Amino acid sequence: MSVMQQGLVLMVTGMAVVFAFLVILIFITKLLSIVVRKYFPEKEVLIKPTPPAAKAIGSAPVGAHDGAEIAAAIAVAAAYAKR
Amino acid sequence: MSVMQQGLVLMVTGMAVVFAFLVILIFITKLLSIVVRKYFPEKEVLIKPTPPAAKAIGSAPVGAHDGAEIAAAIAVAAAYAKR
Amino acid sequence: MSVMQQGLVLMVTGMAVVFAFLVILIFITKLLSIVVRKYFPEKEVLIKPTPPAAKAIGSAPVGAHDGAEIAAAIAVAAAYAKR
Amino acid sequence: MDLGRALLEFWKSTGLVNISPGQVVMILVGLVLLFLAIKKKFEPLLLVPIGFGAILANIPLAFIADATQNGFIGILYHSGVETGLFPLLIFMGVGAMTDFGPLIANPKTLILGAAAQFGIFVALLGALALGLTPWIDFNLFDAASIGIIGGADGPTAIYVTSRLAPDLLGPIAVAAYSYMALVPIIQPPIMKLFTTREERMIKMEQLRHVTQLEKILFPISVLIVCIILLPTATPLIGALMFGNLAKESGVVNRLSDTMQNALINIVTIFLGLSVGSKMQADKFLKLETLGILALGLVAFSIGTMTGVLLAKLMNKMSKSHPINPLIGAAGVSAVPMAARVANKVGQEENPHNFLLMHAMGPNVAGVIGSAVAAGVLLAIVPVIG
Amino acid sequence: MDLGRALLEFWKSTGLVNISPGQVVMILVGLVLLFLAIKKKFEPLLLVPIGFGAILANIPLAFIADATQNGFIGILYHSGVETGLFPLLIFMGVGAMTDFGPLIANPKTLILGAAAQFGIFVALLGALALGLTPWIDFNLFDAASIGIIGGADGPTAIYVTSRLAPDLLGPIAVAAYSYMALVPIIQPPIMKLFTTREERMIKMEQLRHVTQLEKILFPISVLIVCIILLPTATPLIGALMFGNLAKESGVVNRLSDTMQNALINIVTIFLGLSVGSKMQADKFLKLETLGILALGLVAFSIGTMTGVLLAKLMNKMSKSHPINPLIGAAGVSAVPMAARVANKVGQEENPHNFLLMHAMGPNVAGVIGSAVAAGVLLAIVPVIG
Amino acid sequence: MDLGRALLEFWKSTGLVNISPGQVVMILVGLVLLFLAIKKKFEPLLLVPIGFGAILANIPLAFIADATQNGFIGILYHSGVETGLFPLLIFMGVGAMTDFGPLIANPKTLILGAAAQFGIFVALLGALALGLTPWIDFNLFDAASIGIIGGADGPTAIYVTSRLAPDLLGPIAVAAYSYMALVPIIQPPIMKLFTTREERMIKMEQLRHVTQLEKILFPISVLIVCIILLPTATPLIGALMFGNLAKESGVVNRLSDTMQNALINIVTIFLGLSVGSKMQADKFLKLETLGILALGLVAFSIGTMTGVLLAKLMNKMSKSHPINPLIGAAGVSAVPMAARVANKVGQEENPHNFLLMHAMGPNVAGVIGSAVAAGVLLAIVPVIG
Ligand code: NA
Ligand code: NA
Ligand code: NA
Repeated sequence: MSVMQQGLVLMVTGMAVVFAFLVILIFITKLLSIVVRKYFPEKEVLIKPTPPAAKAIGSAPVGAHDGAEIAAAIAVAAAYAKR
Repeated sequence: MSVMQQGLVLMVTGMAVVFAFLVILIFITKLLSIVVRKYFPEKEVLIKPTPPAAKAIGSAPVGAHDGAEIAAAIAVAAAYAKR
Repeated sequence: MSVMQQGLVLMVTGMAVVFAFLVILIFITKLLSIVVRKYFPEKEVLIKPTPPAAKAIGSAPVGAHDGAEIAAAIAVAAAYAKR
Repeated sequence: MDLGRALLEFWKSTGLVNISPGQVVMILVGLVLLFLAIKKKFEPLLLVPIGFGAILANIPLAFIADATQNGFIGILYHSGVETGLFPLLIFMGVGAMTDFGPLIANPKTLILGAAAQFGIFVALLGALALGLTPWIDFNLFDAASIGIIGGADGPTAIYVTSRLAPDLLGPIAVAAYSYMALVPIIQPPIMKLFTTREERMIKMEQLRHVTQLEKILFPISVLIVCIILLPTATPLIGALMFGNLAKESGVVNRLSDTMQNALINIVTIFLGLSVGSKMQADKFLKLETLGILALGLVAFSIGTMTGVLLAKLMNKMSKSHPINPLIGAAGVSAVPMAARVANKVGQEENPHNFLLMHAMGPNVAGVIGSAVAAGVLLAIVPVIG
Repeated sequence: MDLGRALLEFWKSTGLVNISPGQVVMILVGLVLLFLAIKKKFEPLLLVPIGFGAILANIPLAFIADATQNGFIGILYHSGVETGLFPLLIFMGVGAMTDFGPLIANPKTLILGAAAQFGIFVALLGALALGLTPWIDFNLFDAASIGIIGGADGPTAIYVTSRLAPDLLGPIAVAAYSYMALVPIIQPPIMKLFTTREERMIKMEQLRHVTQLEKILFPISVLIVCIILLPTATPLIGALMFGNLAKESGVVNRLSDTMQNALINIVTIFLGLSVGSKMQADKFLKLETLGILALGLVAFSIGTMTGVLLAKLMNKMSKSHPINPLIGAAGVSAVPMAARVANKVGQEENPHNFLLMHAMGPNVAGVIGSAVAAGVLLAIVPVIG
Repeated sequence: MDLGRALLEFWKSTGLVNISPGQVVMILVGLVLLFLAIKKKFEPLLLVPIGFGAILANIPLAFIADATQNGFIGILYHSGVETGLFPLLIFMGVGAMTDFGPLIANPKTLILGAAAQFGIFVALLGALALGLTPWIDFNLFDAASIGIIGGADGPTAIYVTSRLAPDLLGPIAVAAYSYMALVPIIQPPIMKLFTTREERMIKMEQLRHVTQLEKILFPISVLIVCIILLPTATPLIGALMFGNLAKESGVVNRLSDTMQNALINIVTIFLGLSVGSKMQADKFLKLETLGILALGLVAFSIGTMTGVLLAKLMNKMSKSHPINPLIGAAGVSAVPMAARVANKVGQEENPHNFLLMHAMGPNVAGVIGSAVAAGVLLAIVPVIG
């Protein structure tokens, strides 16, 4: 068999396996999602709020320095200082 | 000598050495502490106060944002920014 | 030839090469600077201001907690928190 | 010995006397790579070390790339690239930085990561054809390694080549990384050629929220499928999924952080220098290199095309969930540039169309797809070659 | 070769055809370890890499754990575990993270770190006894390595086993780390069995402030005692004390930070994968493994018991400075879980009793104690074995 | 075997019985190094690992420095120092931390980095002279390695010595790092001896702003000059300039950060322990070591002197741009201590004179200068030696 035939065979086998693999993965992923969402729903979605900083940078809000946010800033800064 | 006898010998020797080692260490540590505290007392104990953050997180104090603490927070933050 | 002669030869060759290398480097560096500053001048010098923190540490300014600086501190702190 | 002889010896040891024209060319090539990296910002994390490595490897008498002379890049190459260790550690870090969320939310985009691997096999065939000419000598092992450039994934290309055709590692790695850097230039014309303006304007539905448990189970599932179907791909897929599991599990953040930072950075430096050091004049300046570069470009282009075409077909077949065919191009991998390119080309038609997240699905699917293709080549080529 | 043969070759290279029942079992064991690590939070920093390594090592045809085939975990194992390098680097990082302050403030708790090593030698005897049966074949080297599981200290166990019985490294490391993870389950019943309610409620005096100079001189002193008395323990004690001195000296913070973070994290990843890779079916699924797991549990339990009993005795003998016997259990090491367990069991009786700092003393003493026991085994076993 | 024999075996394995007087001396030397590092703050980043390595290497029966026995520092030494890998990785990190701006702003200070290398060759001659005595046996390879101590640059000294005279690595590395640490004590008297009070008070013009493009092109230019003129220096210069280009290019900050932190810290720990481990009693406590220490001091002193004298001459010759001769002393390298010393000695005469930035020019030039001198030695010594 010529080397080009070998190459063609490789191409057909290769693409077949790649497609087979990823198609199987589609089904498994879908199945997984169904099972997880049905039997193990997330109790409470973890809210990751945009950090106030992101806002603060853009708009430099006049009223931003209420106690809580400052406390948070100090807390974070101190947490990093302790590392 | 049987293998079990070897094991017993190992046990006795081992526990003896472990105890001897750590008892010696007790005496040395005590001696060390006495010498250090007598002849090389710490001039000034480095006060590492609980970071205000620790408090702040819990209670979000209304009056927390006096100049000094804010300055400190900015300073720490900036110090980390420079790294 | 004696070993001391070898040493002397090494000294003369070595210092000659070191000086030659660094003198060439002087000319190349100068040439480079001239070419760069003439043909590729920097559009705008990147200003890296002294971080406000540096000031703050020293003087703990009473008026330091205006909105912008606090926002900056929170921003920096938050940026590090996200790492 | 007198001063005259010492100066003569010194003169005989200068680069001026010893450097070959080929080495000068390769040093210039290294400088061009540095220029592209620094000025044009083409994949600088890869091209800065590769370019510098190319320069260092072409210095006469310094043997920096020669492990037998304790040349330091030679040692790095020998211990990390020949063994396949560095590409797998990179893959671990990539896994720890990858979010498979978009893929889990829209799993059918996985198939786009399959379609875009077609370029691999076209380039493989092309290499075999070139090998039939009297001027170039490529066997099946070489051809498979050249084809994998079309995977658009540096570590996969290096891993496969280190196993099948280590002699070609220099040009193949350089081609793989260069074309990955050139994705913003190579892909858009092809993407536009095979799509209509209407298709490029298609808006896609927002992706649903993916739970943490799904994200934890996904890497394990992929690994298990890979174990069952294609064990030869498990070093690559395993390293990738180990990194991803470390990230998504949320219980080993310090390990995941290290994989994403210190470890991947150190290995990137070492791998980049090592790859660059394979650009030694006597091995690089050959007709074969031109062939490899040409075939790599073919592979990228074909992969982009087949990705787009399958996405087009999928869009035609699913009226209820429209698919913008541009995201098919991201299936070649080249994470995250190819996804960004899909987004950018989309926004050229409609500035309010955000395709980035949608393109991340096929993009990371392409990484899996090319690792699977690599596994097939590693399984079959040594048997039939 | 035709397409049929290629598909046949591919089929012959799938996991489905090649996997052995033992490998399936071990992959399931790996998955269970991942479950325990991620869901139950049992020592995730160790069990995530170990579990994943166990899965990767049991994939047929992939040879990931085989250094001679350039399998990447095999390479890590060969260069870092066989040589003893990785456990010592971990110890360095542990030293840089350890505060010997509580121990210096209350040095008599050092002796609790001695008492808790009794489990090591009981397990050693048990292993020898099992070795006398016709079904299991343990010699003195094996028995010493099995005993050291009772040291409740992963790096020490790995280091000793790599020197005395490298063949048993898989089950021994797995047993050591698993029982360390299970300390919150294993220890409390034993602690309660051997203490009265009144004893568990004992409050201890607050620890005095320890000066920096004491903290600097302590690691040096321990090392010198170790040099004089037990040179075979100095690799372990030396690495631990080097890390600690780097931390306490205060002048090399960047080195100490790196030991505590990048370096220990990288080595943890590599060591975990390497240890997990020793769980290969053909070597792990043996009667010996069951014996090792059983003896490890015995060692942990006996060590906990003797620690508690000696603490009880000390409390009886020193009326002026009361000692809560629960802190004796922390002497097995398993830092810091055992100390946390002591604290938790104490708070079950009296929620206002904070034993954590008091338990840290015996806890870190246990690390020294098991390194000393390791040194004795390394010194004597090769001579008499 | 009975308990008596076991205790006897244990006794025979204690340090008390096995330690040699030489080992005791070397452990004390290690403790002195730790004292200097921690209490006196002399180069603690280097002397803490070196001192600790010296202690560990002199423990009887532990073989910590013996790679053939899997001693962990022996393994580090074998894989990182013998190969030259560690010093080059350190150089990479140094490059990433170095700002060549002051040098580019005032390039004529480069020549001060040449003048200060004279000490290298004086010490080389001195070593050859000592070699002619009947008590000491130094050949040309040894003498060149000893001379390079005068380069005042640890990694350069280690790199050259590992290539030319690996047997002398212990004393040479220790001398190099110790004198670098002692620069604040060695240099000031010499600096004052060869300068007048007026000269020390000279204020220098403020340095101009240097553009980013100049900073990017500088490392490339230095490397190209080095390739043309002195390929044997390119491993050192190449590693240094790779790190510097990574920093200045601004496009690979994550790599440059890793070079400056995790990578250089890890290698510093390993290199320090390795270097210290070469202070084994039987190899270190020899007359040769005394000779090396004495010659190292000579080299540092002569280098300081010639640096100052050339700076004096330059000041005399350039009235319009005054040069404070103190900055010539910084040409020995020992970055950044020598520059700080120049600044400090200047401020003793005039507290408002800030020489630090001006001294950084010759200081980093000294690094280049000693790498060039190293290249000359590596090129010529093997040919004529
Ligand atoms: Na791909
Ligand atoms: Na223990
Ligand atoms: Na120098």
